[in-house]
Amino acid sequence: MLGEGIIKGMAETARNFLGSYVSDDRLTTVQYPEERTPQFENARQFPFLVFDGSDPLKGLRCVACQICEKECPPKCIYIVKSKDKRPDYKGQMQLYPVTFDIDLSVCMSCQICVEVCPFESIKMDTAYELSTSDRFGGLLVSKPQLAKPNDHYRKIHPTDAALSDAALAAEVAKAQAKARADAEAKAKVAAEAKAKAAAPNPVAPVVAIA
Amino acid sequence: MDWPFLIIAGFTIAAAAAAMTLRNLIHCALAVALAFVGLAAAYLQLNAQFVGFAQILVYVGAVAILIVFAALLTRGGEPSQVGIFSKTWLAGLGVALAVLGVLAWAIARSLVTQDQAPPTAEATVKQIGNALMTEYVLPLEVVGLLLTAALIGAVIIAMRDETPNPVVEDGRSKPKSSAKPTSVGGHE
Amino acid sequence: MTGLDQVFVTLKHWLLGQLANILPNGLLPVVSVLLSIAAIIMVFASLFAIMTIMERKGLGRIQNRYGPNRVGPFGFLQPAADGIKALIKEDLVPRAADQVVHLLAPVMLVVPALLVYAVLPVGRNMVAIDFDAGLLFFFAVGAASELAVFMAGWSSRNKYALLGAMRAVAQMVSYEIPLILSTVSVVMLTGTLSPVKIVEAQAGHAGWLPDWFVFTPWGFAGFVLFMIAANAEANRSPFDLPEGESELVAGYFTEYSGFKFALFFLAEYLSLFAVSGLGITLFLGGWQAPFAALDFVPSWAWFFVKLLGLIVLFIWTRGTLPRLRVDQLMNFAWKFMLPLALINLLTAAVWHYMPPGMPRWLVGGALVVGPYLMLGRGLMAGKHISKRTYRYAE
Amino acid sequence: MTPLAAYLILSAFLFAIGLAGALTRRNAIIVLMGIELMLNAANLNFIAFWRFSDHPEALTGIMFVIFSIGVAAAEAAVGLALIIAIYRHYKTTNVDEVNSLKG
Repeated sequence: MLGEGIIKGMAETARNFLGSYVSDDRLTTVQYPEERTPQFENARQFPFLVFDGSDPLKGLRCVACQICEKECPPKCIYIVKSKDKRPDYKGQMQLYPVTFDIDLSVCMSCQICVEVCPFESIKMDTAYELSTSDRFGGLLVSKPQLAKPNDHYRKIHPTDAALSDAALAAEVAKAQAKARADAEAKAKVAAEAKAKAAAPNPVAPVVAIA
Repeated sequence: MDWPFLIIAGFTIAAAAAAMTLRNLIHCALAVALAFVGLAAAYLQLNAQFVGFAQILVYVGAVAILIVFAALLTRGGEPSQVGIFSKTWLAGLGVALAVLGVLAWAIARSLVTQDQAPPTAEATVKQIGNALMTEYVLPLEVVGLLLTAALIGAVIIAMRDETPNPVVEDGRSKPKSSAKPTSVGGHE
Repeated sequence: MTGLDQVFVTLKHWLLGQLANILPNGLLPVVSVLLSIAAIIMVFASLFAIMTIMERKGLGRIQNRYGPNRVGPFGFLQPAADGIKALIKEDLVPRAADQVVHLLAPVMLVVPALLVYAVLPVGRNMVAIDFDAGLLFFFAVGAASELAVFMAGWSSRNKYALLGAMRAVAQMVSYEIPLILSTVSVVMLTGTLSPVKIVEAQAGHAGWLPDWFVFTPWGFAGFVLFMIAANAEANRSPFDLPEGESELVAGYFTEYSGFKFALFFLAEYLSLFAVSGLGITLFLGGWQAPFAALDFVPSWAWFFVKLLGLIVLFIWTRGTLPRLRVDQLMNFAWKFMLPLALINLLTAAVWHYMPPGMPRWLVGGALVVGPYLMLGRGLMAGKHISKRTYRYAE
Repeated sequence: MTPLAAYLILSAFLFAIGLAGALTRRNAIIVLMGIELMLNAANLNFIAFWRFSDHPEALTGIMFVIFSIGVAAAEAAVGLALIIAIYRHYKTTNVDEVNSLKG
């Protein structure tokens, strides 16, 4: 019959209305500033830059490769490369960002910058109270504000941080192994060069390249 | 003449003039609605409550809405590219001024206008209802029939033809006389 | 009893008496009118504030939320905070908008919404103007708001606004017919268009029920039709297509901000109160007490108690029913409400000419329930309503 | 008190404005609006004459205006429907261009 469903629905909402006063379990919302729901580990809000060591500006992992700047869908990242180079965690000489700005009002929390970063240097933060009273300057987050220690990353995303640390350690190990191999090869070349000086051998350059 | 009448008259004439001279069709429609409101106020001043309210209900609530709908359906909301006045506007204005002159002359010369002391006339809803149901019952029925016929006729005229019209070279669509729905009948 | 009942009337007379000593005689009628206007605006604007907080809290509880509870005790100062926020907000007008019409539209919407209160009797001897054609005035002025809605939507130069305005106008025009037709039965039986006289016609108590029109078969059907049409006229859920947030952002007032936006809300709620007040006047006995024993409660209190009851009903339906589709809306108006309203006229006539007694009730009831079942069957035909299954969920 | 002549002059002005609009404007909808204004001017005359007549209880003027409003509503509905049909056919509402009897 027409109208039957309406009456059923009205009864249901009336039950909800009265029930919400009787049992607090029904109320699904929390009283936000005092009470917060726990965050999930994979929660993401806004990117930050990871640094190693104690000095945020020297220990930045970012090498200003600008991949994230190019991949960012809303184009909210702005990077200026440095002129000089400095050693990174592997000891390799790399550029570093002189300026690294992210526009908070444009960022859409998509995490693509994190996915494309080859250096594990940009990660998503879980802080969500990002409002400021200055709508122009305050929403442009610059390098000093973005730089956060690796420990912070370990704290907010323990699983990801472990993976990331492992990957970095593996790379450092690889780099060291390579360095050692290079050193050995260099030593070998030197030795062979010495040997060559003694007795010329046409095969030697090929070996050296390999 | 007292000041409420002067205000109402000035308002009505200004709105009517705006309705006839503005460029944008929607502005014209809104101005003409204002003119109808002004006329309703004049009716109220003449103690004709029922007619005044009926005027607002019919003209502002229905006719003005109909006009703006028609304006939007005919893309009248966009400003016109050509001039808004027709080529023979001078002749039209002349005719209108002549009519105004004749009317004003007639009013100024007539004896009726000497009547300065109007009686306190009142038309209550009850009187109007009684009159409508007794003396004027035939016109009432006829108006009812007319409105029904107009409703159906308007729907049929404005209804889209079911068969798509072939488009001729000049960009205008040309209906096939044989494809016309027979329901239009009556004019044949 | 009469003292409390007429306290506002006496107060106004006393004020006018005091002012008569200061002001020239010619100004007194103007002052009297201004006093009534001020009272109406103050009372109903504060009722607007109360309803917004009631609605937000009620809807919250219906959805198992708290609702606003921060500003003031239990959040009851939230309307004040909202009002201040609307006042100090930046007023943005789109560059392409038609500036004059855009500015006039909210004003044109609020003015008729306030004007209709002139003929509502909110208590014994408490009506601003007792027009002979009061009901006609109410509907005529109410119809003027359609043009204001169109102005708002068209002048914004926004597709959502225009779509919302067209929907709103089409909906208001369609539902005005059942709205007016359902009142015509009352007009037929009372023989007057004056709301004051209609309330007076419902005085008295026949048996244990008061002589309100809602306690007759035709009156009940008329009341239900009237309330549904009123809901649609006020653009409230489930008839909120003109401003459906999920489809049209905010409908015809999408491009309004700040105080103009607040004016749209004010107009919407004011017209809701007005049309509820009219429903009370027509069917619920106006300011009459339900039982003779309760006559000691002042008449205006009865009016506002009934008004609050209807407001709760509106909030409840808003919290319950989902939005209709456009075709459902139009089908409901033209294929269900309109025939029922027309049959209801016949029912009222039959009721009027039959002698009081059981047969009258039987015939009247049959004339209401029969068409309802028949038309309802037609409306439900071809629809298999069952428990909804979600194929891809889980 | 306003004399009858004042209402008649107001009505004459409205009639002339409506006539001027109907004769000079290109848009068919505005022509229709001009015609409506002329009808309303006539209605004002009826009401004014009723108000100033010696037998206002006869209600003739009021009745005439009530029927006139009804007829005008019908006229507006049919007229606007015609304009929409013409617009569909000619893709214009300019009365200067709609000048052939044959479609």
